[in-house]
Amino acid sequence: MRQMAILMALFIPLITAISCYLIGRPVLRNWFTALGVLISFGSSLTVAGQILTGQALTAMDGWLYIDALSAYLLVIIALIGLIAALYSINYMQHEVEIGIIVPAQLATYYLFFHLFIFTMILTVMANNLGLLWIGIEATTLTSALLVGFYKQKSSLEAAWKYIILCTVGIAFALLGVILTYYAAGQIESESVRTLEWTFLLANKQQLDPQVLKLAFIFILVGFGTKAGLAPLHHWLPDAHSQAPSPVSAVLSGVLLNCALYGVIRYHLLLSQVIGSQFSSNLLLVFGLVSMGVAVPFIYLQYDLKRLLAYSSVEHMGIIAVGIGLGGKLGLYGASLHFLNHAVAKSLLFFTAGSITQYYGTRQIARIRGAITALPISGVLLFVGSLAITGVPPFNVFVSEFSIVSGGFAQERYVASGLFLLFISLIFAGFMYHVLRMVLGTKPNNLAIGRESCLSVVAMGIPLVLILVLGLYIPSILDNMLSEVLVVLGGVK
Amino acid sequence: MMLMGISFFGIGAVSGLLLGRKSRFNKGLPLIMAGVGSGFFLALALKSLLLGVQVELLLPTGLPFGPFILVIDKLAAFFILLTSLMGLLVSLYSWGYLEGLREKHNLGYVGFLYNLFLLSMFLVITIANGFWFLVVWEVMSVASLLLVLVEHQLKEVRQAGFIYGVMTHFGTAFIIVAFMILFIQAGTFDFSSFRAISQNLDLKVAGMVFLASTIGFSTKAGVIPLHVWLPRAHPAAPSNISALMSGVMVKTAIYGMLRFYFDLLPTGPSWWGISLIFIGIVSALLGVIYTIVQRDIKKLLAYSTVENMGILFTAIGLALFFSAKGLDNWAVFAMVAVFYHALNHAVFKGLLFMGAGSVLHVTHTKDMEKLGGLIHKMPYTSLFMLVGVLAVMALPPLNGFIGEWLLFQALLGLSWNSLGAISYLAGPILITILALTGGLVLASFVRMYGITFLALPRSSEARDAVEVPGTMTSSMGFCAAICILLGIFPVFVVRILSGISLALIGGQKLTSGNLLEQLTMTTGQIYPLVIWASLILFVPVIVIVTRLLGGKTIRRRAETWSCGVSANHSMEYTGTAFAEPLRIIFARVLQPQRQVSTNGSRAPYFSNGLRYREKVVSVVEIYLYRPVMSIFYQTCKYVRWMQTGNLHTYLTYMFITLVLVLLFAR
Amino acid sequence: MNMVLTAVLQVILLLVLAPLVTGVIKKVKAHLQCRMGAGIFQVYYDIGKHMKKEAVIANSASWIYIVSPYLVFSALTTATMLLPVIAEAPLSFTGNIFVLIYLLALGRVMMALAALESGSAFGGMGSSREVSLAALAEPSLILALVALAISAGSTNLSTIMANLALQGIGLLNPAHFLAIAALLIVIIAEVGRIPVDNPDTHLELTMIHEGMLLEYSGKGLALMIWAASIKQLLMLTLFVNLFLPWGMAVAGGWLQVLIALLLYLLKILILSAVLALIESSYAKMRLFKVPGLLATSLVLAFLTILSQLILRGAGK
Amino acid sequence: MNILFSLILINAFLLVGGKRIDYVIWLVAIQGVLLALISTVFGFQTGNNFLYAGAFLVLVVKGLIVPAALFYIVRKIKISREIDLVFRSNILFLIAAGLVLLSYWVVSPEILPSDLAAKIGLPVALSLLLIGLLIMVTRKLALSQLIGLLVMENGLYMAAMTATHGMPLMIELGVFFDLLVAVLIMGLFLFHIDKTFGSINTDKLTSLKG
Repeated sequence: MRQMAILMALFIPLITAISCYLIGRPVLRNWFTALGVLISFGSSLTVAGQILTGQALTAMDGWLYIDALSAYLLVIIALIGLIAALYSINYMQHEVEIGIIVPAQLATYYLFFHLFIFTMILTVMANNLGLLWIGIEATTLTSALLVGFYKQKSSLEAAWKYIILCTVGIAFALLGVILTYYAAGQIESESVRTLEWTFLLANKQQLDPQVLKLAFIFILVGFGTKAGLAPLHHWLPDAHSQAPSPVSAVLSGVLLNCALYGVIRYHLLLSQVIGSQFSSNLLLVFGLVSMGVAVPFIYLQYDLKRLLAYSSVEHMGIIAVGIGLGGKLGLYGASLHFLNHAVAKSLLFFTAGSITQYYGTRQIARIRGAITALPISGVLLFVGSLAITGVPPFNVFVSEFSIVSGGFAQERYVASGLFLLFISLIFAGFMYHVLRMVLGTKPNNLAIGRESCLSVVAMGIPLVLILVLGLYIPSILDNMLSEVLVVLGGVK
Repeated sequence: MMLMGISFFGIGAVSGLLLGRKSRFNKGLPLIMAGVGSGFFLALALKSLLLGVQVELLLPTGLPFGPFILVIDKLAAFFILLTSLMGLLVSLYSWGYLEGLREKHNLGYVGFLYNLFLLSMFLVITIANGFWFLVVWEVMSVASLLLVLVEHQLKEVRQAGFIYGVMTHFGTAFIIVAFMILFIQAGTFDFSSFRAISQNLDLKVAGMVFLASTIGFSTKAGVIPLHVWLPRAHPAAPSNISALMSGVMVKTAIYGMLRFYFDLLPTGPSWWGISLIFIGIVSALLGVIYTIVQRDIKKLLAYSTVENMGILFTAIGLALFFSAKGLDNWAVFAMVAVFYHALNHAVFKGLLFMGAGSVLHVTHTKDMEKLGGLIHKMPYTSLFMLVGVLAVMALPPLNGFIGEWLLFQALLGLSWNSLGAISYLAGPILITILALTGGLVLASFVRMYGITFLALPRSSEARDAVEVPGTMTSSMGFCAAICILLGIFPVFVVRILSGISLALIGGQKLTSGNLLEQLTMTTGQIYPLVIWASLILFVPVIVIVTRLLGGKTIRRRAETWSCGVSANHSMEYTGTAFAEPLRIIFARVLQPQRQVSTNGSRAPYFSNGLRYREKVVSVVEIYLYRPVMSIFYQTCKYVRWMQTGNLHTYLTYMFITLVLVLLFAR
Repeated sequence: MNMVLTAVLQVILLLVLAPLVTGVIKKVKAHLQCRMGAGIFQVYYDIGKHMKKEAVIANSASWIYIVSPYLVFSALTTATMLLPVIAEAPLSFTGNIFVLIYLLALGRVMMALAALESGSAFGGMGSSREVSLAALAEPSLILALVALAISAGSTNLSTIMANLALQGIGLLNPAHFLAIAALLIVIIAEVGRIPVDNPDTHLELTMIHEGMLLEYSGKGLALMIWAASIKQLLMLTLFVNLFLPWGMAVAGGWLQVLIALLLYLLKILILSAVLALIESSYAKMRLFKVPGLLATSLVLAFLTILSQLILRGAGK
Repeated sequence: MNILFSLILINAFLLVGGKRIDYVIWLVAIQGVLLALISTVFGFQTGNNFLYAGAFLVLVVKGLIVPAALFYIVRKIKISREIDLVFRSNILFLIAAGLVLLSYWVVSPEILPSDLAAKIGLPVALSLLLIGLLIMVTRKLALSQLIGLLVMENGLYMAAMTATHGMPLMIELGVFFDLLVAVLIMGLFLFHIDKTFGSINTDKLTSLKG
């Protein structure tokens, strides 16, 4: 049964992808898409439910290993995948209608979309660090094709930068993996098992600390590039702004989480071996730098989707800071922030998608009076940006507050102070742009538009989560988080 | 009971959202709910003030920062009283006022925000947990921000909203820091735990908390130099909201400060009080100086709010100073002044904003140069406005005077208690500055009232003005009545207030009832009732006397003699002209820049038209905010250059990063 | 009993006497300028004449215009009741220096509003200048009085004066003279006399107080003139009782009261002569020079407090 | 053994300075062959049979397929013979030398656990990696960035081989497959870029800023 759920959670997207590619009729394809994401979401929920009992699961004779952290991310991926798929049905249909793409391309779109989801799920489920690496590399390849989907100059450029930078990064990461293997080289075992997370944890005291340190550095730089930690983030705004909006949502909602997940795994391993001091500080520094770097780009931004992309850079930084600070509150905040950021950011990308599609431009300067032109999206864009900038009573505030209090509790005053400063500055920048876009009078040539019902549903789900999680954490999620904390820091 | 009140607001908010733009009840239902909710809270406040019971409510949440706990102690009760009072009156007022917004705006949405705003203010005052305080605090800010943005089609409104949002957010950041420092010490975010450790808190730490909280709350209170948002945002909002923002919302900042200084923190060193007094006195003076030159009535009122906040800060600082020096009964005295003035300001500033709103409602302009002669068209509004104006001028026998008087007496305490030469001199100096402030308030409000309501109308809108509906006038009437009552019977009020202050300051137990008598017997008395009596009684006496001396009075209406030509509004003294002497006297502060250009004239004295433009600049903005902003902007531009768009550069960054990290690690 | 009687009596006395003082000042001025001048009762005649005349009211004027003379008058009367003239004041228990000053302010506000009613430029100019200068005069007045209040340990006028009266000859210290100088300047500004304002002119460039009365006629004008003279006498009384308090009837007894009364009249006479002297020996200042003058008095008042501090230090 | 290492380093240096594109591709092919040789020798030394398979794979993929593919691309999109270096080559040589030193410093033998092959091999591998990155940084043509990437991968393979005597085959295959796909996808994009931009000079790909 458990195995079943796990395998379904993993392979349903793959099957959906292939079937979507093979099916010709658009309507049927849409149904398949919806069905597939729903099933995989359900199965991932069941998997998570089994995790709540406390012990980790393994499947496919140890290739897959699912503890609370992976299950948590798995749920997030499935959730975002679900709403993104729902959103893209109407969105891509509309793209066809306004003649940006030809109907034939839809098939490839859904193929890569579901493949993308599949690779991410593989990443978080992988037990073998090598497999983890492969998964992340695979996400790059599949998503690169989605980034370059429109085949315009800008999108090709973005895709090229994306693939080059991430592949280089991933190459470093591979060196990291190799070094890890090398560090474990002294341990007698059949070599396939050697890179397995469980195995490494089991006999951590035999790992060579110095080499592992080196390995972590390469992993950090490598996966960090993928996670968009500054100053390795430069592919991110391009890719996120050029991809179709649902894909952008998935990219910054969960892909970055997956990459960061890789870093975190190694961070945990290293802290098991040589204590968390070294890697925590590195994460903290990278996180703060990312937050700081995001500020000016958010201020002087001209492109709506790039704005959101930079805010993703900031939020990856926030999570990194949370992990780096450690402590109960810090880790709690970080792990909660995975979810919060994913939800809020996907909502934002959906609204941004509708608005850009409706206005026919991504230029902030050309978008005015969205609240009158496109009421639902306009309001949600405003709400979403309030949420993402950490304004109560929305969910992001909770996690950010938790991280800050963690920082103070650790007496990292400078870090916490910078954290607060950056957040406030970014709030100011966001307000500056969003107020101008949402409010005011709409351009005369635009009628008052309406979103299609599926898109509204896709926006509604994250909206509800944003509002609820801001004021109340349901007990089931609370248990989940406490399990995650056990994995992350051993604090109960 | 509290839950009932909250739920009423909730219903109001939701119903507002559901009814939306179209429904006929989208105005009424939310307002009724808000009114009822405020009523509930009013009852709670009175219950806790008069019967002295402490009300509590606790709601569970899954968050790790402690429960959502509401407590009404004496301090909270006072501010609830103030809020709920204005909540009721403004809800009544809004009934008429919102009609004017019906065709342009979505009243359901406004109603939703209105309920949310009021509720969040009540929660801010009652909440007893740091985290949840911040949550509801920000909800309050956001709700008010959205209300400010209701008329977002106007550019200056959007700008005001932006500045308000940013400023208040930075303020909140500081409040977060304050709570964080306490959290480190206490381990939880509950006020009770803060209270538990407050006495053995290290004074350095306490000082940090003091600084952080002061900066945070000053931003909301809008004292100089953190006031820049206030004169923009308050006028931008619909007038009923301006009344709430200026009358009540700024008071939540005062509440927060009192909560921190006298409840969560130990008795601090004297520099706390001194710094507050300094900020306060500066913003009182500068604030009023800016009121003098405003043409926009609501902007004038907003600046007067800055001034009154300054006075409140001074009083709080005084209380802090006294309690730092161990003079507890004097501290109580100063606290009474704080509470009294807070109450007064809430009432009369609410009244004034409602009046300005009524004028706006019928004439659709806030520019006093386009108004005038309204006293004939809107008798009730102008009567109540007159009361409000006299109250804000702190003239006897209205409530404003009592507060001012208490403050003066308390300030003299600086000299009467031998606290050393500096404070001996400080007392009179502060009193003088306050007196100057008072004089300027007098000038600027004579100008406001005279130009707006008296003489000839200066525009067709003013000429065709009509009286506003009864809901609006009646609520203004209530406010005016409260002003008068607070002016006549201060002793009773002061008893309650000194009770609160005692609960806050504690110290040596003197029975609250005769406290004021104790102090005033020795230091100066006042029986407003008698003054009222003589003021009122003398009028008929004088009438009779004059009648006896001069026989029956004959009055004849005639046109004002204006050198032969028929008098018209272009001959009136304008508001700008009225402010001219003071503008020149305070040129150093206001830095007026004037351009006078005559057109169509050969000789300078025979021009057939004269254009006079004059603008004053805000010194703070030019010398403090502009440079900071520009520096920040430049840095942003510089950093932005990093994203060259060239792949090689990015690879190089990766390269460098890797090398650096390797060096760091090795 | 007789205390109360004298109290009431002194109020009436003050009200009745007020125009006379104006007349006296006018007369002395006339003599100083080698003119015959009108009789000292001229002001009474004027008031009486105006009382009988019909009132012409501008079309734009409203009830404020009609009511304000009465309000101004009653405010001033109330103020006089707070002020010990020759003995304890009837309402001395109700009020202190702040009440007194703010009552005067109330009168001023009503007058300024009424002046704006007519819609003519003169009224506006008058009230604008009035409130602007008053805004600057008020601080000096308060500071001067506070200086005394501090040393008296109370803000009640009667307490202050009693305290001063008891000090007897010890009053003659630098602080006291500084305070005198300060208050003199303020009083000149308050009663609107040269060099601050010129009570005799109707030239729009110079007038302040007169500008506000320009549109008044009939009873209103009469009351306003009367009120003005009352205010003037009030100020002078304040001055003399604060700075030459000797001989005030602290305790009752007809004889004492009589002496006090005579002394009081004498002091007032001298003081009004002094005012006349100042008025005829100075020219009116430019409007924007006045703040400087008031600032001077402010500084003087502050020096008073400083020297009090020093003296207290010496005393200890 | 050491000879092969030094040869591969020299080859890498030539790559760094290499001007004409086809010449560079030849060098890549040679590097692949060298890598294959190393891995056979290594397998001979350690008697690890995986390594022969690895060697074969390398020979086929990196010695034949990839260069062929590159040549195909070059022929398909007629790359002008323009020099795509951003610096003069002698400067590049200096930098490359610096990188080699750096890598010897980073993974200097004394910090590594006792394993001769690794002690010699890892620095070389790391320097190959860095040099590959250097090539990517200092060349304009998108194609030569692909080449740089290939060099990096060779470095990785060497690291894997010397440090760990060949990774687990499963992983190995996965990695190979991934990299192959990566190269193919990049080639795909190269075509599209050439089609839309009329050149594969990456200096044209600078429209996305800020």
